[in-house]
Amino acid sequence: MVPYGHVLILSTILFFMGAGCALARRNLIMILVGVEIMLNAAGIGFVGASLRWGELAGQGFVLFIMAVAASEVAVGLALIIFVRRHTGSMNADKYRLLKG
Amino acid sequence: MKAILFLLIIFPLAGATLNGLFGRRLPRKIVEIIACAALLCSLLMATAAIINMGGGTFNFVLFQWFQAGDLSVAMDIHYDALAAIMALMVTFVASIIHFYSVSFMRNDTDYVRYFCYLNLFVFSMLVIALADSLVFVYLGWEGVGFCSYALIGFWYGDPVKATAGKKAFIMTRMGDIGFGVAVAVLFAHFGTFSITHINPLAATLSTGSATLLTLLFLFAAVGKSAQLPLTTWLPDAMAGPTPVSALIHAATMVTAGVYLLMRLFPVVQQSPQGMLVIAGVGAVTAFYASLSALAQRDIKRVLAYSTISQVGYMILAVGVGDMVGGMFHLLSHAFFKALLFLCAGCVIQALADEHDIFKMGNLDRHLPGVFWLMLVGALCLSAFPTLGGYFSKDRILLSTFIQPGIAYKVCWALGMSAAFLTALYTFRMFFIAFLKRPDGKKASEMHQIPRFLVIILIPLAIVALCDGLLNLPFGVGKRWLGHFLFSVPGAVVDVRASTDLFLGMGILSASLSLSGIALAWFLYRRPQEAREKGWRAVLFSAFYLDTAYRYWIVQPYRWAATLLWRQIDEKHLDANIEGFGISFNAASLMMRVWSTGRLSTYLKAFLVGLAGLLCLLVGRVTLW
Amino acid sequence: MNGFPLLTAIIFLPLLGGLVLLARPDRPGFCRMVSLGVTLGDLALVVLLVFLGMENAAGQWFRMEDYAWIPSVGIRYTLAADGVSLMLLLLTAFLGVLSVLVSWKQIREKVSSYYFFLLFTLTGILGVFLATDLFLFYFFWEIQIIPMFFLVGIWGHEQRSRTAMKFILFTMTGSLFMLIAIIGLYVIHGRQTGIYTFALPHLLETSLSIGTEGWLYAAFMLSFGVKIPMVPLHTWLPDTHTQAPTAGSVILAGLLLKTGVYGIFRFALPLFPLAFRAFAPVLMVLGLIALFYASWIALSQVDIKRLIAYSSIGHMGLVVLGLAVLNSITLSGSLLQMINHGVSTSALFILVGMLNERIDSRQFRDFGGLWKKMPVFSAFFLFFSMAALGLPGLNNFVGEILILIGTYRVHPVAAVFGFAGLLFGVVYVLRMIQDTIFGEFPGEETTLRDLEAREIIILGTLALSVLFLGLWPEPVLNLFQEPVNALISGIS
Amino acid sequence: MESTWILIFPEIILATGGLLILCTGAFQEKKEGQLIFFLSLIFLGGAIGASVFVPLSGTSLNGMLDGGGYARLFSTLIFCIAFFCVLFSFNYAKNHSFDGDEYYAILLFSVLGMDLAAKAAHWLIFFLGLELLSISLYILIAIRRDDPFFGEAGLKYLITGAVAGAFLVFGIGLWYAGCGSLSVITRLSSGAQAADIPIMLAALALILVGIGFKISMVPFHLWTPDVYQGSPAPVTAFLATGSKVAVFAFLIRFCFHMPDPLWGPVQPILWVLAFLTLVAGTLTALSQSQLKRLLAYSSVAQMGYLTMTLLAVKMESGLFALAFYLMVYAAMDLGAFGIIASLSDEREDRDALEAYEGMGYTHPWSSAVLTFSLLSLAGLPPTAGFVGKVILFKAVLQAGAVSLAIIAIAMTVLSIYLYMKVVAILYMRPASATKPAFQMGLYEQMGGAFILTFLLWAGVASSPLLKIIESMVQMAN
Repeated sequence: MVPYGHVLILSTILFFMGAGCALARRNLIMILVGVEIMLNAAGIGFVGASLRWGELAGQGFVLFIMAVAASEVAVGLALIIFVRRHTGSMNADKYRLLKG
Repeated sequence: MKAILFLLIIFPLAGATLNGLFGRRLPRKIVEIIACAALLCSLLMATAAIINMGGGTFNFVLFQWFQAGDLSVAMDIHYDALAAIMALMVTFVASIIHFYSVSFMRNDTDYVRYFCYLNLFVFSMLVIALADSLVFVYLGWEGVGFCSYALIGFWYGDPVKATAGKKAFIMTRMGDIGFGVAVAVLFAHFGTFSITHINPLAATLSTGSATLLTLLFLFAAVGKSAQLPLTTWLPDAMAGPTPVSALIHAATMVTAGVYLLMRLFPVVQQSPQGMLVIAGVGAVTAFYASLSALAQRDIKRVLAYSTISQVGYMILAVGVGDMVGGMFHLLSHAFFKALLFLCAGCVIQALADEHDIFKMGNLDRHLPGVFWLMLVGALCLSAFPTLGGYFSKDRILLSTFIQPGIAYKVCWALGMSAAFLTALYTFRMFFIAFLKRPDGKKASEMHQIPRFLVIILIPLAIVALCDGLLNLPFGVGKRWLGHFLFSVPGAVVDVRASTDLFLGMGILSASLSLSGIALAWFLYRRPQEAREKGWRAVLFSAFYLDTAYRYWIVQPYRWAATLLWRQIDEKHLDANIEGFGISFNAASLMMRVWSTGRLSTYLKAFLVGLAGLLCLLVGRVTLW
Repeated sequence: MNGFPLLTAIIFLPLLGGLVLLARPDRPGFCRMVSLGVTLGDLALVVLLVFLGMENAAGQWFRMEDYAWIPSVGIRYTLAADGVSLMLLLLTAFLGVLSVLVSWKQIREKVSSYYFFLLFTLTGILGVFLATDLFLFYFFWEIQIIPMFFLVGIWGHEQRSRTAMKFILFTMTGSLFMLIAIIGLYVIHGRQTGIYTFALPHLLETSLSIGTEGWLYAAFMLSFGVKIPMVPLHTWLPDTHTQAPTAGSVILAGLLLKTGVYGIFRFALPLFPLAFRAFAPVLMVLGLIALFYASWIALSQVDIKRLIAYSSIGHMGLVVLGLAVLNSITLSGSLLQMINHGVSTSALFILVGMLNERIDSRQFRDFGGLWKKMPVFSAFFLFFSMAALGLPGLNNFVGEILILIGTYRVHPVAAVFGFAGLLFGVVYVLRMIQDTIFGEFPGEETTLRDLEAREIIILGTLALSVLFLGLWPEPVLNLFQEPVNALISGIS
Repeated sequence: MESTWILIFPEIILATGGLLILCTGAFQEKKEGQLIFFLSLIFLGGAIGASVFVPLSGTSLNGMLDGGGYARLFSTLIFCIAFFCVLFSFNYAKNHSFDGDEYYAILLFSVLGMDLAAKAAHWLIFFLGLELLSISLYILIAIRRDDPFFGEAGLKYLITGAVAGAFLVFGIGLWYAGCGSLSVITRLSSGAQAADIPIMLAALALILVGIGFKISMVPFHLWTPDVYQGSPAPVTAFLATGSKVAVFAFLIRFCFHMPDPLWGPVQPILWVLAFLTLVAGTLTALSQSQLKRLLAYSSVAQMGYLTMTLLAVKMESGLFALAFYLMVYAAMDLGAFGIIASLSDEREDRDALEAYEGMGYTHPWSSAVLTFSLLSLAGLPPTAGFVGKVILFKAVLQAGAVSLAIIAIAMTVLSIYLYMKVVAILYMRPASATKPAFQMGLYEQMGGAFILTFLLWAGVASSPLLKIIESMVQMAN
């Protein structure tokens, strides 16, 4: 079976890819996508860890992560639509009324 | 006796307080009566005290003033022969001047303030005369200083006069630094301020500290008595009303310095060097001032310089250890100089505030009474033989001469020439002001002055003429003063000098004064026009001493004050501190750069933060 | 020990009065009367306390009140009065009455809140003079600043809000570092003994390493030094005085400055004797510098209030000198001089305030020749100026002579400089007199009304106290004797 | 078994309350806020009562929740905060027409989330609570339909929050991988070897990013001013106080139970974070010209003080100081933002400092509350902030972080300038008639009065409160 270290490495790589996506992209949707990837990477980490310790808590945690991610995205998309109606832009950095 | 002395001091104070508090509501007459009565009463008390005690000493404590740790100061009286005479002189002259003032100030509306100050002055002067604790003396010392300040600047409307007062106060106060330090030294040595305790212990002083003390007290005296180098305030002090000049700046206050030195004579005695310095200061001042008096035009300034030089003689007397002579001269000088000033006052009022002797003339006919009185004063001042001034000055010079050492001989020479000059400038003033001159005053230009102004001077004149009897070297009442003062520590009744030296000295100084008068007659009999060129200018400005002070001390002081304020305090201290505060605002603006409002920045901050944390952890772990 | 809480009553009576005022903002007359009544009542209480103190003078402390306040942190509400605090209380209550009277006509808008802040400040100051629990002390120490901030900032002159900010920043900077020091001391003491307390008697037992003691001492002195103020921390004072309303200046010069000296005397000195001795020369030099520097600068001022402000910096320099020399004579001298300076300088500020009500200016160029127009005013002015320059028989003289003579014993040179410094004082005072009441009035020929009864009463009482302190300071000095001896025996 | 149900009684009340409000809203014909407003007040009151009276216990629900007194303090505090937020919301919500059921319901749900996060003894509960509060806050922030900033604040909070959340989750994952237990309060299990320490440290860093974002530690604070400024004042108040208290409560527990091999390396991190937060927060606030931004940065600075105190978390005095100061902080910020809410009109919040000139005379009472909140923030007596700061510095010095304490004091001086500037604007400027404002409504008056009293009472007579906290602290360990 796969040693735990590999799983960890995989999830880390995946996490930072997601983080890169979230941090580098300006498009709001893509940022959300990046966040999803990060969350899933965390999920993989949890699954691996729960295999390592031979208990189910971690896998349970993953289910909650999915649920939360879903609801977060729901609210997020709603908000994005709302703001887009006003400014007509998906570019995250266009929203600069508040600064200083 | 307690009661007498207490009343003696308290009467003038009471007068001052009464007038000060209620004077403005009282009618003029009452105010004047209060003022004069206060003086008369204390004159009464002074006489009573003398009759009661003679030359004996008497101490008592008025009340405990303050005390902290082992320092304790009381308001207490040390009455001895010296004090007795001083008190008597002060009250006598002061009461005459009070009466004089009543009619002199008849047209001044601010009489309440005037009499209030005058009474207050007499009170402080009596404190100096009688006080035992030096701190109490200091009270009187500063009190007279304040009163002279207030009275010199009495006509405050004129900034020149006000400034003169300020100058007098500051310069005398400069001397008081010496007084203060001296008091501190004495306390450090003896743990007490009382003269009665200090004088017996004076012998225990080391020469060094005795010299220090002597010089400090000398400095104090120099300030009060307008000796070199602090002479310059006295001529300006003539800005005050003439009676004030007579009382404060001729008869009493300026002699306070001398009196202080006499009071502490046992301490002074301990240091020969100190005494030499004292003598030197006295002699030089006497000479310097009489020179400066030669070229003055303002009648009062002439008298002022002569006062300086006469006080110089007294200081000299102390320096040569002849306290009796000094006191003798102090007394006679007090009388005749008061007389001279008061006469000058009459002249000035008669000529509508004219001070310049070259603008006078012809007064012998217009003011005959004043003429004769003035003549008496002038004769006394120029030490005309058989007059008090002659005997006192003669004695001082004699006891200077018999002192060993070349330095004293120099002092003596200076004193002698000063005596000659005195006669010269006195009669210069007298002749120029009073003798007939074509361009002199016409009778039409004269103003009427009340007769009382002249009459009140007569007793003074009599005393001035007769005060020689106080200490005649021979005949009736021989050395009366000396014997009276005998009980005072350090007093020498008789000058130890061989008879022929004695006679020679007498004849010499007599001839000097006579020749001075003669020269004056020769030079100034005829009408003069004022000349102020060359040496006269130098003398007129008293060797530019005042100017030098103004350029080298006053101006730099003012300039430095502004510099400190504008440059240091505001531009550097304040500005830097505030600048430091403001710099935070700049920092704040810099910090605001980070909150760009861009989401990307915020997200990147996460990554940066994470990286930072990880680095910290790695660092910490590798160390640990 | 805790009978009727007289001290507490003394402290909080003004505050209560102030709260009453807030209820009736619409009736200025009422507010004036109430605050006058309250301050008079407070004065009465203090006098009562003085008599009690006189009679049962058992040891240093006449009276103590001690309650648990925040036990979980070891904070107690401890008030104690000894001779020194007694005199300062008297001064505070006295000047409190006067500052109410002074503002009678000067303050016309927002009267109720004005008097509220005035009384609030008094409460703070009274507390400072009574607290012996360090936390409580610090509490009052900051309390007194805040109402002052409002007094200056709302009722001040042209640049009020800026100046108020400067004032609060300077004072706070100092005091916050003192706060850290206090807590540090508390923690150290707690570590050593296991008892966590702010009570002064306990903290006195703390044994400190010399380094720590130095730092703590420095923090304390920073706070007190700003308050006194010592050069070079003084730059806030002239501005604040210039901008503050008259009563503000009175409280500032008469009382706030004193809290600094009191703090040194009560806390910094006994807590850190070693550090104090070690840095005493520095303190001495600073005091002398202040004396010369401030007196010198004062000469060149064009604004009379600024001149007086600088003059009080100079006077406080002398007081600091007395503290630094640290023998029984100079200590009594310094304490007495505090009282003296409080009385005479407040009197001068009050006079200037009265002048300001008549001639709307503080500049010398608008003054002069006042003796012709306002003889009574000028007489008082001359009198208090003479007191300020230390004329014997008036109050300042006694303090100065005590300090300097006491100093000469230990440090002759310092004493000589001190005597010389007095001369600098004379110069600017005479200049002030000449430019104000002598000479000719520069403005057009207007008639200025002379002092009215209220003002004469104010100045008269001040004049009487000046004379009293000058001619018979004995009782006051007796009050100081016990605490001073206790302090000296405590630190040696 | 039923004892455990009793333990989560407050949570149950809140959950049912939220649902109930939604239903009432659904069945109400015309949106009429009064009833719903009162309902939410009642439920919050009930929650407060419950959390006061429910008996204390150790960790309950097999190690999910911390039923101990220390946790209970915070949840009670959170309920109170919510209560006042509702009070302050009423008029504001009416004026901006979001006084429907959704607002109050979501508010209750977010309170539930905060409460869970504060009590969580298990990472799962914490995660859920955190997400619950965040998601409801996303909505609350963007709830104004006439939002002058078009939901920008909400968007920013959402995106940053989501990313931070992701960091947190991954961190939790690593933590779990490291120590094999999702419980926060268990010591390092025997199963973990030293080899796992690096993993756990990495996890720690990630978790700190996630938590640091919520309590806006520097450098994760950049969102704070924008969101505070952009969101409706009552929500800002809620956000600034409730979420911070909740997350901080959890952070305290986390640090308190942190195993020593980790606590060692964590201290310098906390030191640096506290330093950065203090300095950056105070400095940046100095030059702000808008009150809400200014207060935002000041709250960052306040978090700095608290973070600094975390260094003493292993000591009773530390726990004590943290609890008390969090209460005081909540009161102060509630007061400030609440007053802003009560002074704001239909168009936009009263934000520019100029708009407050002379308010001391036109609106004496609101300015009084604001002033006292500011004085308390500056830590001046006789307010609660002063006592709070003293206790806090005491703890820090006991922990031996002298240098940090001195820096903090220096920053306090600056902050005094900051707050006094606002006070000066309130009282030392002529009243500017440009922006007429409402007088306070009844409910705001009640809230304001209570906060004012609390600030003063805790400033001079706080010993009863402190006694309670002390006892709770002793129970905590």
